Amino acid sequence: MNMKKIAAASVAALMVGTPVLADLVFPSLSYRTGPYAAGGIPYADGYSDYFTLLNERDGGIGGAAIQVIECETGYNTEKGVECYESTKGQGALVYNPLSTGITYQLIPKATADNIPLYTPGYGRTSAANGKVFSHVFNFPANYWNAASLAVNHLLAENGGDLNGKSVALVYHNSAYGKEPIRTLEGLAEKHGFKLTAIPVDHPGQEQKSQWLQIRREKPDYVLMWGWGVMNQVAIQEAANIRFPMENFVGVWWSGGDHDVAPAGESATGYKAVTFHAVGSDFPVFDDIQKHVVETGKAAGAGDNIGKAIYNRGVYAAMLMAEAVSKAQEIHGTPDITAAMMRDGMEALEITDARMAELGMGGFGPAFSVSCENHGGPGTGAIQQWDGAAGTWSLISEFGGSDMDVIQPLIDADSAAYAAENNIEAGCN
Amino acid sequence: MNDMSADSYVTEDGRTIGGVVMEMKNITLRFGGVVAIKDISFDIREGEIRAIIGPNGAGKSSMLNVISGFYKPQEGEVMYRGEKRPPMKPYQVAQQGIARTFQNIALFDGMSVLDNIMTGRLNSMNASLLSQAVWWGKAQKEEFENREKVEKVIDFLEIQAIRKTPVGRLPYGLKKRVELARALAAEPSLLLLDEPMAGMNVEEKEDMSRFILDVNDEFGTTIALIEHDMGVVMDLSDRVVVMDYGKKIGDGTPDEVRNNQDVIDAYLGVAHD
Amino acid sequence: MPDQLLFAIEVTMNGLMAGVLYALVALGFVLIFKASGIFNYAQGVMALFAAMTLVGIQNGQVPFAHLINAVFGTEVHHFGWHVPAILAILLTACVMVLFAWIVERYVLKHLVGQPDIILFMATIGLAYFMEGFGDLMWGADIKKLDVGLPQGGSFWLEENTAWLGGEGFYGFFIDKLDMVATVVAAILVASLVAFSQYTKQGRAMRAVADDHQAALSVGVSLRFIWVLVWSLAGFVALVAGIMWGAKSGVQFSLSLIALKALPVLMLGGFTSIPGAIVGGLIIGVGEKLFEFLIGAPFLGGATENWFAYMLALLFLVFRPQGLFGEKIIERV
Amino acid sequence: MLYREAGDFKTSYQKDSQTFPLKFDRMGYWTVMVVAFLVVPFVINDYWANAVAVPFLIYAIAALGLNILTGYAGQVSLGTGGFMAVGAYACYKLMTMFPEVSMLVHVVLAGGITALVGVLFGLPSLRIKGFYLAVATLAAQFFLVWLFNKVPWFYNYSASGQINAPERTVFGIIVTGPNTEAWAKYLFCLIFVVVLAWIARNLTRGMTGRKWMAIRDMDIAAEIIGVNPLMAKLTAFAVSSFFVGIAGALFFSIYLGAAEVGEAFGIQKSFLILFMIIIGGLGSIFGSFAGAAFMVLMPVFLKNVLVGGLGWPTDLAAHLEFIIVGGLIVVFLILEPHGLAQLWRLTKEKLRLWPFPH
Repeated sequence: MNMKKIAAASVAALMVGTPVLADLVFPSLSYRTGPYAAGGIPYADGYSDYFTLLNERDGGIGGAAIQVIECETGYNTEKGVECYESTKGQGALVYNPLSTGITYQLIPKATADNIPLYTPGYGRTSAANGKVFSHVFNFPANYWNAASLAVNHLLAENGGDLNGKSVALVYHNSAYGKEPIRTLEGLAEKHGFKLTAIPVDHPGQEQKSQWLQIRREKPDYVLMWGWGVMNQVAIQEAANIRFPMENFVGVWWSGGDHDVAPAGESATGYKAVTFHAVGSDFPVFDDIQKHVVETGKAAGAGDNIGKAIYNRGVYAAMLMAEAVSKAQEIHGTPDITAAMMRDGMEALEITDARMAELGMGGFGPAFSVSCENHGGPGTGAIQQWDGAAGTWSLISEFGGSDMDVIQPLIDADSAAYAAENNIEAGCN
Repeated sequence: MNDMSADSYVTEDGRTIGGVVMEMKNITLRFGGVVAIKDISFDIREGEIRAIIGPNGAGKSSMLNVISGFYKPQEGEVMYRGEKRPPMKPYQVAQQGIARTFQNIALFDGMSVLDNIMTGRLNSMNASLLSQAVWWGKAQKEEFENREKVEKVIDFLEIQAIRKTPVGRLPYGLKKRVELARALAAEPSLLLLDEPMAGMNVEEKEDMSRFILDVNDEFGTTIALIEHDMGVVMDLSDRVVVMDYGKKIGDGTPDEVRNNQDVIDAYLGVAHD
Repeated sequence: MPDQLLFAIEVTMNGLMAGVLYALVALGFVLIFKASGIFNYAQGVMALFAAMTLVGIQNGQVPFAHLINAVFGTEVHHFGWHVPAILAILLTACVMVLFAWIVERYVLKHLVGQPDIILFMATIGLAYFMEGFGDLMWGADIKKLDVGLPQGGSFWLEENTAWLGGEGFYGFFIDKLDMVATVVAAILVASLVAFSQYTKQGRAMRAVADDHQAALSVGVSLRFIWVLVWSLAGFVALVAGIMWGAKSGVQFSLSLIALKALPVLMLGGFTSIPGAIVGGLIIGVGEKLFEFLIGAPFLGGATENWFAYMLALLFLVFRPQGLFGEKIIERV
Repeated sequence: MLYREAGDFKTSYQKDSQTFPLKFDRMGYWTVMVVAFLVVPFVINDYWANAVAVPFLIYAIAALGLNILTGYAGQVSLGTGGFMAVGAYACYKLMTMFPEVSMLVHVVLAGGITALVGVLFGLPSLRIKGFYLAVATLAAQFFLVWLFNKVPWFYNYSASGQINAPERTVFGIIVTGPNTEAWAKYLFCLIFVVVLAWIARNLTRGMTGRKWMAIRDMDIAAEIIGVNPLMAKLTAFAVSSFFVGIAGALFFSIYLGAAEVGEAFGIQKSFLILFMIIIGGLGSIFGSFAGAAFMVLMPVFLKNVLVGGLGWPTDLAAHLEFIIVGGLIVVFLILEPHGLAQLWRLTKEKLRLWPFPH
């Protein structure tokens, strides 16, 4: 009955190209289609362009060529499974699944397959605890850092005192959106501000109720954990009710150029937390322009360079390339395996000098990874939008987050995961 | 009602007609402001063939629907086997042994002829869902026992050849016959036939008349039928109710009815005042 | 007046405005269902496609640029011109007519007389097709839609109503875009009604809606009517796409607005244009008031989606024929 | 004349009501069974299990469930995603509350719990019909998703609301969690599919199925001949939800291993499964399989051809996938409006006559 179909599919599966095993294989689980395509396209372009740059300019990493296998997920977990399964046999070194659902799904699976996961600024926050999550890395910062960074910014604006202030959190009513709530509750208690959580259902095309509520309750600040169309609509609605944009702070996934652009100049002043620099004023982008875009090897149309989310893709690729170097150094071979890659990631050390060498001086923080801490330093800065110029600019230094509040939450959540899955925590 | 057996008699052709099975008492049925049936009373006796006739729109089908429990009359009572029938859902009426056919064939088009007729047996099948799910024990036993009964009906109505055909593909005349089969499969004590011969040619009508008489004769089934063809009605039925504009204008043996002035007027189209 | 009451009024007014936007989407469904009994699953995708086409034409995007570049290794993206909004809207309307013609010619014509479920399924295929086709033609990234519609709250209204309440009341908030949408919807409905009442084609359309067979027997061309209603539905989709897209930009999620129209259809009935409008208003006000009074304070918010359906469901349990349907007399 | 029925006479009612009346079909069926149980488990790898076989089998169960409700009993439902969520969350709660109990029990119980919820949401079907009912079931869909997202008890108070399937076993064999072997996943799902398909077949060929179909084809006539509409519709909702609940439990625990209600069990899932049964064939068990195969395998197949085989950019391939799937649906409809199952039947009828066309 169904066997005919399966037989047909098997013919197709046989047509999948056999990989060149010597290559360093980086699967890119991208989403250039579906409800979140607007954010997925620049990220995938950045991730892929940086690796292309290394191939073109340096001949790969440590002499080994890089192969990026792109696989379209459409932000859909089931397609993510297919992508994972179809690429893992091709020598994949590390997965950057780029979706909360796929990340959660892959955490146990990739761990069992001995392949590391890299989820910078997304995924499961408590994976920062490397003692429980041996194969998951989310440096340099996670959602709970972001919540703390946003509150730190508010503290700085108010001379260190938020007592009696009110803060509203507008969030995507999903696992992703709910992430910061516990941290913010802890911070609210510590600093004496009042927190109101306002959920927005997917997709978030209609947010009149939520913004009327904000207009009624007049919080001093609004934080946002939005994604997809929810961002554009929220920023537009905030402008509509004349909420002061400088008091509106989004997480980094609500801080893309495409999120603010549709609202035009009325979005000017909107802020977002970021864990890397903005703009295209770095030598690395000149190199990408020269070696990748102009040679026609760019993943996209080449018009995303310098955009916030593109930069994030480049940054993630850079950190992974550095981890490869580290792994090559540790194991003394250019052709590393996924297991070696994990060691490289755990021993990763990023210095300011190295960043400058890469043409990315000041692009992100200097930090080092350890088994205890897969989450990096948790530092970040605040970026602000200028609608007239159409650019983001950093308005603060990269600062740290409140680990006194965050660390206990990480410990508790990872302990719960360890208990549920019989994982013995520890470093080997 | 009174003692039923007291009223029983034997017809010319030797069938025994018993006491009153069903009695309609002062039935009035309205749809909004429209009165479909107005204060009608009549009875149906055990073993007889009772016809309801009248021009289009006289309320005949509505009356059958009242008997089926599908329409709830605003006034009046339905007496069944001497007792007043409480308000009932149509499926409960069916469980009392009343089966019927419909004016505009109401077969289940997506099912085969066999399955359609098998639905007639559903009131006598009660295997649990679990038993049916595993097709074991009672469910299987019941299925085959009832299948045997259905095969008898199929033989009786001479539709063996189309057993597995989806009913949607059958010609009109055969559909009518399958519908009769479905009603017969229920082994009803009262069979309601709504225009069983509508749209048939003479040959088909003859066949159908023969089946109706045979059913009545062989199984002793009480039959109430609606029919337009006066000739057929007068030949088939023991007693006839005549309706016009929701009112009863005549009730009696075919001969009595034939000579009733009101009935003649109604059929000849004398203007109502 | 106490502020709480003023807020409730404000929520109600905004609910009405949101309801108009829902009704705009529902209208497209009603047009097609009424004339052909087809539940057009592709209506949401049509709105997306229309909005994409509008932006594409306006900005002089080269259709299928990505595909062309991938196949021929070229680097084409834009024609380099900019089409005025009105002209772009007209051109898009023409594209939607062309689309309607293609749908009739290559899909519906072959399915005449099939059961409703089959036609419904055809529109599923259509939705898939258009989703891929639209993205292939214009790209999947988000696009800013700017046809010069005003945005933002009405300051005039705010300033002139602020005195009604106390310290915490800023005056009523109403989005100017919503007001425009209301006016446009009113004009749209009025012209649709006028069209169906006073033109030959409109009367033919109504005839088909009333009785297929009878209309055919007096010489109405069913195929023409289908092209006509699909064109009209395409135009309604364009209007809905503009109104929704102006706020959020044009992107995939625009196709999901169809979900907002379903409870409206349940309430108003699939065949009634006034039903779509009134149903939209009831849903809009109902869900916003519920969120304001119960959802946000007691249930943690985000109740609008399910409440809209629950409201419609409760309503149907008590009135299965919908808002404007006749009471059904069942016959056998 | 390979495919023939001549000379295949039935001498008992038992034989006459069997599932595959033709000898050739019976042989085909047993061949498939032998291959599925005795060959595939030995050759299956992670890719085939996780990307092809397991999702296909699980969707086939969901499609069977919805087909019982919609195809057989005529009650259109768009709440399938919500009911799958009930199965998934019930399974998750059971797994974490009673870790020692066999997964087999958890999955079946999850189905049972879903059946109860299904009956509850089936009550409005007494008064609401057709497309109106379809939209009414959306109320269940949105409410259930909201509920599982809102109430922390359902996801054991985890920080983000994601649920994870811990490692559980059946007779000592690991069937959930990351260390599950491909064949174990596959066989576990296969057993459910075979048993449930057999149950579906039994119910639909017996009196319950006739009552469902009677309600579907003409509800008024069905009631007049003695079908209790309440019971018929509610049993359809219960059995259908039982199937769908099991599909949801397997979907979460065996297939994904982690799930978030809005993403995994959203409205898109309800539509997807409805498409499966319409495309496969309403009121057909084979159709449920064919539809699931089409909707699950076709995109994977196209992706492999377009990206893996032809080397197209992934986004172009994704767009083309939509165009091709949509186009195929329309073409199939024009060729054969009653779904893949009917197409299959007609092909068989042609084969029966071949090489003599008349």
